[in-house]
Amino acid sequence: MTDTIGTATLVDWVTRFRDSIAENREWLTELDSAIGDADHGANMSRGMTAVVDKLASATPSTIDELLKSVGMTLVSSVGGASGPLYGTLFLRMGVSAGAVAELDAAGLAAALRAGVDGIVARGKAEAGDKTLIDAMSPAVDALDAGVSRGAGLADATAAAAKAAAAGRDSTLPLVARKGRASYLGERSAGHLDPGAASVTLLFDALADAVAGAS
Amino acid sequence: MTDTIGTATLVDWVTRFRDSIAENREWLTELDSAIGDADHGANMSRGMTAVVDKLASATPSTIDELLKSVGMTLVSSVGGASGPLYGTLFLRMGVSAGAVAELDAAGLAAALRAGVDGIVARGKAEAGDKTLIDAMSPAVDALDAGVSRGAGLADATAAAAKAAAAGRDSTLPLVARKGRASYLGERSAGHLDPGAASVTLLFDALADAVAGAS
Amino acid sequence: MKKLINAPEDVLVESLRGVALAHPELSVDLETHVITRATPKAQGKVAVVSGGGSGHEPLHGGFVGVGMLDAAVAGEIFTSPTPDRVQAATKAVDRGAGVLHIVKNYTGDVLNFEMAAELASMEGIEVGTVIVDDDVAVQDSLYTAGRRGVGLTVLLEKLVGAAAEEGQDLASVVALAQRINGQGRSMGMALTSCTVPAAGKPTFDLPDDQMEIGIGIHGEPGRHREPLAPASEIARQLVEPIVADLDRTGPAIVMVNGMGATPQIELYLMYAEVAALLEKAGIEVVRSLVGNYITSLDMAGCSVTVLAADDELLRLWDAPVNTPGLRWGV
Amino acid sequence: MKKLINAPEDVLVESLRGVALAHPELSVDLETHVITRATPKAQGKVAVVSGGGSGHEPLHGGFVGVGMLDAAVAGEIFTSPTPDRVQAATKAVDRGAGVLHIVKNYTGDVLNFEMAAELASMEGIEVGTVIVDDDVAVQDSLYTAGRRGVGLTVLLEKLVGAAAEEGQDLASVVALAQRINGQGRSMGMALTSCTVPAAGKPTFDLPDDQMEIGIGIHGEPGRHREPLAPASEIARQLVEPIVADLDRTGPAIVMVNGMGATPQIELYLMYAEVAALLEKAGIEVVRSLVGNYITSLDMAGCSVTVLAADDELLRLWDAPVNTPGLRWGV
Ligand SMILES: Nc1ncnc2c1ncn2[C@@H]1O[C@H](COP(=O)(O)OP(=O)(O)O)[C@@H](O)[C@H]1O
Ligand SMILES: Nc1ncnc2c1ncn2[C@@H]1O[C@H](COP(=O)(O)OP(=O)(O)O)[C@@H](O)[C@H]1O
Ligand SMILES: [Mg+2]
Ligand SMILES: [Mg+2]
Ligand SMILES: [Mg+2]
Ligand SMILES: [Mg+2]
Repeated sequence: MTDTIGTATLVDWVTRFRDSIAENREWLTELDSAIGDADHGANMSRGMTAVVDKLASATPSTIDELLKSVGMTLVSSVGGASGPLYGTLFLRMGVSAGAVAELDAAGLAAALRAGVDGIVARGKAEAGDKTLIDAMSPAVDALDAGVSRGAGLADATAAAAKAAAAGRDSTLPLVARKGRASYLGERSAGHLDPGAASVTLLFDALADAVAGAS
Repeated sequence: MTDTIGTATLVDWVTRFRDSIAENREWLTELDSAIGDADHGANMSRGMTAVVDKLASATPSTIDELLKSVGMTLVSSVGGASGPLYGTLFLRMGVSAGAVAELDAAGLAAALRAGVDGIVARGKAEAGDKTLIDAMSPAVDALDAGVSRGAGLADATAAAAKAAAAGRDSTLPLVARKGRASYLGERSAGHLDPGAASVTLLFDALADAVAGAS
Repeated sequence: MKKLINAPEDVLVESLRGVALAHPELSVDLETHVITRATPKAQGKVAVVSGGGSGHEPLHGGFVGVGMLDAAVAGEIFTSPTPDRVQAATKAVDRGAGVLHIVKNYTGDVLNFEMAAELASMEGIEVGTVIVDDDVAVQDSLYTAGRRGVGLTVLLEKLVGAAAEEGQDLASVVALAQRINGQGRSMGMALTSCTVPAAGKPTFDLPDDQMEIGIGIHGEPGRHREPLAPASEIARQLVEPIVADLDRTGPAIVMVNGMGATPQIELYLMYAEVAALLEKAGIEVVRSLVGNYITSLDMAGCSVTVLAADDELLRLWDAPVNTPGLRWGV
Repeated sequence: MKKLINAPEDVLVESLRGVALAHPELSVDLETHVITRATPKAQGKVAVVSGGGSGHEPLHGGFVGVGMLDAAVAGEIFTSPTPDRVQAATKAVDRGAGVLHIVKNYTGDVLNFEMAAELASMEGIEVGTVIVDDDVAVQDSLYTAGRRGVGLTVLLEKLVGAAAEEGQDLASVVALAQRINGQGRSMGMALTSCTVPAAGKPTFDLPDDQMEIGIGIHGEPGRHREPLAPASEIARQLVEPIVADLDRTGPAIVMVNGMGATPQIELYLMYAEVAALLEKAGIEVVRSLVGNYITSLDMAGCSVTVLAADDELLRLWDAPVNTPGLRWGV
């Protein structure tokens, strides 16, 4: 068995992510109620439902088409801040991956790195601004580190998921400087960032999909 | 000491009534909340404050002028249903009493009878409609009865106050047919009528003023 | 009590002060609480006066202006104004052709306007009166106070105001008003009570899972209480009694009115439900109003008003109106 | 949750259906949630498009019509619409002279409109953008998301709409919009939270004796919480930061806006307080709006907006406008 993932695993990933978002919808909404506008659960749920429905009606056969379809669907169904940001993640991943049928660990890491760079280019958030970047960046760093030390996909994505969770938790004490929570000033401290929370679900789903495929 | 009341006792009456309304304002408001619009306390309090202020600035020397001043002040300061009705009571009392300096028990009873008739003419309520008439009529009946049996003013007005309270209590089970409470239909049963409640305060104040003068 | 106020007893006059500042086209008398047009209508035209308790804004003060009211008399909150003030307003706007009093059918309003009309006649002013009683939530009977005047008042003030503006005489204006009252019906409901400032707490308690059907505009409890229901069911409970009592088909002017604390997004949603039900009942909505027109302080809820329309009413409806609360064609 | 709705997920489209039924002068696309004028403006004129999350009605859909917006794009409740829909609206109303996007400064709105503008340029439509950021409750900084766009959006849409209607070109309209944004400021407060239908409960808890100062329009908590205060004190807390930040005297257009559940009687009272404070600060209110213009679902509270005015702005303000939410001179 070669250590790569194909479109089936990617479909499994986004499907698991959809289910996990649905399960954690209330939690995301509550986090967004505390320092935002109480819609992050609804937004992500609407988006991921649309993504999975779209893929069910037409599953692209190459990695880039599939990721771009996910990205476009998110962009055109979510709205809010998370729509363009999550959408950009997948769109850029697709561009990075290219018209291939499979991705190895390095390819996946490169694609996610391109995605995160895309989010930063759009949203201009830096580490410590209390946004989804604070979970996303450490996760992709962990993935890169895994690839560097020659870890397999399963190990590397599990490490990424762990790093995402730690990154999410690191947002707790932060004072937000980007997104809606920034309007709260000091009052934003003491709450987890909702976007960072949904990002952990994204990496958990990735690790689970990879583990399930191997 | 002759058994009559003069303008001083009447001023004492309305002053006591004002104080009693102020003390019981919350109660009247609560009664009116249950089956009306929560303003009977405020209405009567606004009106009686205006009445006493008016009399302080210019105390008429005859009974009829004094009662008409009370009536006019109520009409022009209360509004709502109670304004024209309480106003009519005093206006008609004034007309009945005439330009005298004192009223005996029979004169007072006749004046109040004229007042009640005026209220009925304006408001068209009958006994049992769950309005202030249900306290007012028995009170005036009791006063008449006292006069017939030759009771003194103190006795007769005390009896009137008692009858008013009984009349007020009789409104509890009634289904309202007049006033705002009538919109509630069957739901108006089980509540005291606010107007009947304020009428008991009126007759209590009268009895107290008469007792205080004697 | 959570309100943007200073002292409860100053709410009315302080709010009127704001109206005066915001609307130079109106004259606001802070003593008598009478709002008139800054520029009176031409001599020889019928004047239209309405009024009642405050707390229903924009009714009535927000409807003073060309094509609608000449004066509005603002009583204390939920309390009819006194006769002397109604009389003062009547006298101020009479242009020699008589004055129509538009009175909502509440004992207090009826009695105070009645006394005011007596005072006005004593001064030689001809007064006609229409008592609006459109609320089908209330059982009508010779032996009761009868139906309440609610939403139809808004439509009637607009239509009758237009007739007066175009120069119809007092008898015609009164007849028109009676006709409109005869062919319009309303019904309301509440999701929450309202809080009268002087009372300081909600007029009634309404549990989180309950609503009141057949509510008036003074925070009076409704005809009955029942579990919260979807908008479609609420619409049915409001429209059915209206349709049954109105007993007409054909064109209609329809209002879906907010009670004060209900957002527009909900009112438009209700309007869609109401329009669909009316269509099924053979009533065609040819003109509509959706918004807060006759409110009940901070009550959440809505009311529906249906007025059977004809060419004359539509012409009057479309005539220019220029008031803070209703404005078109100007 | 007490609302006049059916299912939370259907609120937006069911409400839009009501808008469509109530306003034949508008075209409402129930798929894309885009509201346009039924009769487009003349070829060769700049079109004005705005949009954002729903729940702020009448903003933006209620401001579509002659003299104001050409299209409004309604996102889900409190959620910016997606780029494809903004792009669809932009394409639908472009009359060959370019399109102005009026965007309230929220990350979501900015990003989605940015993507939409990219899409539109790819199709050869010239798009200009103004980002409204008038909320002085938020500390501005290069390193943050900056100030929110709130009440000034209403005034800006009116003024810029008038400029586009009279035929100014895109560059002038954009410049005007920037200028207006530079000289207007707002500040809001809440007495209660609001309830997003999909969330089913209030976004934040606010005890009976507390209020939030510096609130936005999405039920975000404000800058700080403090004990309830009289209207005069609330007015001071809203006006002072505006005046300090605006740092101007002279004529101004002023809005006292209700957050959705606050009755008019309170808004006018607040307006009187606000106008008095502004006068003391050397700001003369020459035009005003008092009412619900940019709301936050069923939130109780208000906001104040002050826009320094000059002859050009007053001319544009007084120009005819004919929309469901704002209408005069027509
Ligand atoms: N500039 C930004 N860069 C990166 N992430 C951001 C930025 N602004 C907001 N976010 C993320 O978006 C999340 C909120 O998403 P969501 O609630 O769906 O959108 P909205 O804030 O428009 O309601 C925040 O928790 C944060 O993680
Ligand atoms: N037609 C009537 N005849 C006699 N009394 C009446 C009539 N209608 C109402 N009332 C009395 O008026 C009282 C209400 O007064 P108030 O609350 O001050 O006025 P409103 O009903 O206008 O708010 C009722 O409790 C009732 O006793
Ligand atoms: Mg959010
Ligand atoms: Mg009452
Ligand atoms: Mg009353
Ligand atoms: Mg949002």
